Amino acid sequence: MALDTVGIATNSPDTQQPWRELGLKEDEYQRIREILNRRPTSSELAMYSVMWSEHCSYKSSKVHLRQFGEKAPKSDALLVGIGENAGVVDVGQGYAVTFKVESHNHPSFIEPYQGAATGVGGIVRDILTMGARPVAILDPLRFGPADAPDTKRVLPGVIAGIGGYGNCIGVPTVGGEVIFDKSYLGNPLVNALCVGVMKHEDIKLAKASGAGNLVVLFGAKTGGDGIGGVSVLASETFSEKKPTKRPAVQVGDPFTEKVLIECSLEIFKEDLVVGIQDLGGAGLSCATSELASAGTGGMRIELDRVPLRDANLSPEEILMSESQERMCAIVPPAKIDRFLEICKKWDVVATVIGEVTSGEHLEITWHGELIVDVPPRTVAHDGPVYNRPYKRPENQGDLCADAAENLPRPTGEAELAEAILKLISSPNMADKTWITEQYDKYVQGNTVAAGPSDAAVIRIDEESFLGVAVATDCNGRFCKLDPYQGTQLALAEAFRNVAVTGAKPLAITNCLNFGSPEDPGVMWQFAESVRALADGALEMGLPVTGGNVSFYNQTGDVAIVPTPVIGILGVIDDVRKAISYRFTGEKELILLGETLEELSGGEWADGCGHLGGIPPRVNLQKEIVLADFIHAQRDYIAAAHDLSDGGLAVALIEMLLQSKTGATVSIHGDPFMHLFSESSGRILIAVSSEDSNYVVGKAADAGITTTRLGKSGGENLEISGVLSLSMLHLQEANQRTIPALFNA
Amino acid sequence: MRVGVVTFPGTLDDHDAARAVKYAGGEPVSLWHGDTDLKDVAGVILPGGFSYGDYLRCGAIARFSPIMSSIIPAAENGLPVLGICNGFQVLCESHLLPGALTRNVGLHFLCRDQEIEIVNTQSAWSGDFTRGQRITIPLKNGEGSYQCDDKTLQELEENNQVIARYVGINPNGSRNAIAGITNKQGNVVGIMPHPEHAIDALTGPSAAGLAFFTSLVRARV
Amino acid sequence: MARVIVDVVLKDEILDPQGDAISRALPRMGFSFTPTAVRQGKSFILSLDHAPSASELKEIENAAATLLSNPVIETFTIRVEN
Amino acid sequence: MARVIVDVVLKDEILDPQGDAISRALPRMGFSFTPTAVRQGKSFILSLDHAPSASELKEIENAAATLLSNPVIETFTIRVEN
Ligand SMILES: Nc1ncnc2c1ncn2[C@@H]1O[C@H](COP(=O)(O)OP(=O)(O)O)[C@@H](O)[C@H]1O
Ligand SMILES: [Mg+2]
Repeated sequence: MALDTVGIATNSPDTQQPWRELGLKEDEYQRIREILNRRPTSSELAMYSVMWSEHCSYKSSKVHLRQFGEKAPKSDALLVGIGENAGVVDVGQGYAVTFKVESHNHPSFIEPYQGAATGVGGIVRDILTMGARPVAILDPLRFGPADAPDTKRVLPGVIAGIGGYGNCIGVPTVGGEVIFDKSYLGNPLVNALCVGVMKHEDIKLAKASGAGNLVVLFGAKTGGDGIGGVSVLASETFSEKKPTKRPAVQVGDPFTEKVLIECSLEIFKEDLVVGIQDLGGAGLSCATSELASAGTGGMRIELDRVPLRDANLSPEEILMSESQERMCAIVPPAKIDRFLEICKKWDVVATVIGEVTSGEHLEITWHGELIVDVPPRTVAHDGPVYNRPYKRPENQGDLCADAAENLPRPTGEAELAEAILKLISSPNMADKTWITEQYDKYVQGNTVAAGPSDAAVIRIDEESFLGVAVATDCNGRFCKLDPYQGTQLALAEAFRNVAVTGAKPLAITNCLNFGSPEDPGVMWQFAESVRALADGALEMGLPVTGGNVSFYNQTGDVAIVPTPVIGILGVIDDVRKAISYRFTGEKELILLGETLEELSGGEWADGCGHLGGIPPRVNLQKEIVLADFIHAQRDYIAAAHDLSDGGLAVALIEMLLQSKTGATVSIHGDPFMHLFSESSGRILIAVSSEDSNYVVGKAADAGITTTRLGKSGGENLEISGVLSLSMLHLQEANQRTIPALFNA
Repeated sequence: MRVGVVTFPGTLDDHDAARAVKYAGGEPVSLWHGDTDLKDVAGVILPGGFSYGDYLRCGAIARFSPIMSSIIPAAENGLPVLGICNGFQVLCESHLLPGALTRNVGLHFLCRDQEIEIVNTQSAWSGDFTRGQRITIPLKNGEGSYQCDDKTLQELEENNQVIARYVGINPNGSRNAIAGITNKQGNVVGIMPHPEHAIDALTGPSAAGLAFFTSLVRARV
Repeated sequence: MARVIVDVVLKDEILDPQGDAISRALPRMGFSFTPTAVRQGKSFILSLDHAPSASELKEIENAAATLLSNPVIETFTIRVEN
Repeated sequence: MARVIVDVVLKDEILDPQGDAISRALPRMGFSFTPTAVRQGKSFILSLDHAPSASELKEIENAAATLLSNPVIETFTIRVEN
């Protein structure tokens, strides 16, 4: 193909262009022509098409996501808000923390190992770009039924990919979720969250300013990886029949990423850059247009300078390549020598590919010929915005009417015991050690708590013991029954998971995984979910600092259950005081919060193959009261575990298994209801006998309902007058499931 | 006492090793893979990680680095060297220790709290233990299965060169459940699990790993 | 007695970080030959107590395409040594 | 244009868990041929823009013996494809 230059484009307005194949709609193509006042060159078309894809432009979600800004609570902690690579919050002592979740769903379905690995690589670079050292990874994952053949293909590859990448770059993977549901068959969700730490003065932004400053590309060479990946993989429903436009799969090179991290941090320490951006989706198209657009606009790039792995790549392909482990920095000329010296020390390829200009256009040349000449804002920010129609699905009412509370329930000792064993051994509730053991949780030496624990706790200062706690949560079934309430339940659960460690929740991130936005029913779920999160964030006084939207997670007409994964970050002034759900010695077990008859969408109903009804109520004010209580009384609480999936039965058994003890508890009222209800706003605590009256009194003062369940000890779980199960038996049931399914 | 901690590109646990030296009362000195100067250290630690990405074979490329060209002859002359995990692999690739580390039998990377039994307390790095002492420290590796031929194994056992063995289920398929070995002189030690991650019960399963570092630092004060 | 060897390599367009790392290591280590590229592959050596029949070879090809290689990123060839 | 291929295999006496795993997986996946053993090896494909000279082959052999294989556990063979 001959080189298409701006000159040629101006003189050949009628040339047919493959805009449709690149995923653009006709009106979008016409808008590009209007912006440029001519037809785009093929390179410009490539840039617009990737940057205007759903994945990069948020064209279907933008109108809703605005609420996070509009309803934002006033927060003194917020240092950098939505819009940058990741939000940043102040955690005190001069430290700032950044965190964000990303999805890599479709790539992980196609090639589980590399898809998941590059997902981790991408989010880690987002965090690095803010000037932070990446200190922790969490991986919220969703798969089809655990026994489905495709799950056997996808899950082991995804886990090995996350471990393979995270372990090699030396960032501990310390938490996440593994959830199975039939709606994820063919649409696994691979989300990855990364946390980074820096000093306030080290915060970096993605901005190209200062005419004459140099644009430097550093990291891996550019190859044909994932060309068109953005538009093909992220914007359209994946269907097996239709071949992808370019089959190249992105392959991660964690070693290169590790040296890139160290090299970048050394560069940041010497303050050598005025702006920096990682190359993720849409590669150079994205990095150059976003950097220029956030600055004064002017930038000139000599594309032929880009170091290539495959010499045959065309300029269009170079612009679209999603080769991993690359970064783009804006460096003042006076600092370039030192910059290149540090790169050389780390054996990182670094190339000056252009400079910031005083103009307002992004100009890209190829061996001296002008092939791109665009106002960068039109590429990076002024993409199309859709106000897609949305409507509550017709059958939503029927779904909500079919409540799980009406299902026949187990009664009597034998049936209840069987129900408990079934619950604790179900793939969703089963022990996930087979998975978490594949992750290095110790690297960096600051892990105070990692799975199994409600939230991961990471020390960030070795002298003061300042630390952070992070958790992610979402029950997609609740969101299917009521996306508004389901989303607030996810928010409440993540908040509670952070709070039970004794940390103070500080900020929210999210990864909104949904089906096709072109389906009004899905769009309704999405709109409700965003509205719920914005309202909830405002009510709790926590800023949403960033996030990610992943649409088109569906097979044919059938979408996944809506899965807005919520991540919460909290700060803990002294990690030595962090509470876990492991205790030693005999303790009194106390339930905080109220148990209502709420079974719909829960694990027990799921085990019955039932999905219907109305999800548990949520009361965010009560969550705040609980969090404050745990924080205030943390010196008296030996262990704490939040109640969520599987209710009291699961929380109690998990706490006892961790603590290697049995317990004798009594339940007043319907034992089934109390054990299996998934009412929100509840926490199980273990307290030593001498402190229990004090703690219960304090809880009453705070208006928290308490139930004294009984005492730990013995080798069985005794529920007085109801049943007795040996802890060994429970342990075996809990631990057997996942290895039996996935050991090769 | 100055103890060198080597950083190769891809090394991950260098900070942890340096922290462990500090906790043990020593002075950590960082050594860069591209240098040849050992900076007058009295001992060297090759930390865990993925030197050069562990591409080709774990430790294979690191072995040829400039710093190793100084460490190998120094170790042959008695300089105490401790290789942890990837460092153990580098020591085997350098032929400072016999045998090799291969893929875990389970074929997965494994990170768990592992009980080991200290077998040899005569080496430069294990004098602060008592023989038969059992400690729990993190194990984290994908290629930690210690392999060697029968003759080497027999020699290792006869010469009391096994430093530590896994207790309970052998996590990676190592011959004779070997977790760590020393050379005949006792100055070079390789260990698969990570004592530097067990120097403080807050961030590790125990603080029992510290004795590897105090063994060297205290003996030479 | 025969051996069937399945050689698996990454497709040309797929990044091979290991091969690249070896390329870079060679000159550092004083070797003077400079390959234009280094790729790392895998091989599976299947020992049989007889020469493989045509139908067995067909099955091995099948196994190579599903179990032994990942068709998304790899290709394979089969050699028979009698 | 030539390719020099260095095939590296584990010595027979060294445990090969990957080969063993494949041995076990074959019948489970419905394959009926049953190799007496499966071993997994590595190969390094060095591309050259010319046919290798005798001295270059010597150097490659050297690299194979020191860098590309570990003589403690592995053996290697060299093939040249022109
Ligand atoms: N993919 C994963 N990666 C890391 N940790 C995980 C993963 N899945 C689950 N875990 C950990 O296992 C524990 C139990 O998970 P889960 O049941 O989802 O917790 P919770 O009910 O508190 O939300 C948590 O500590 C969680 O962090
Ligand atoms: Mg929890």
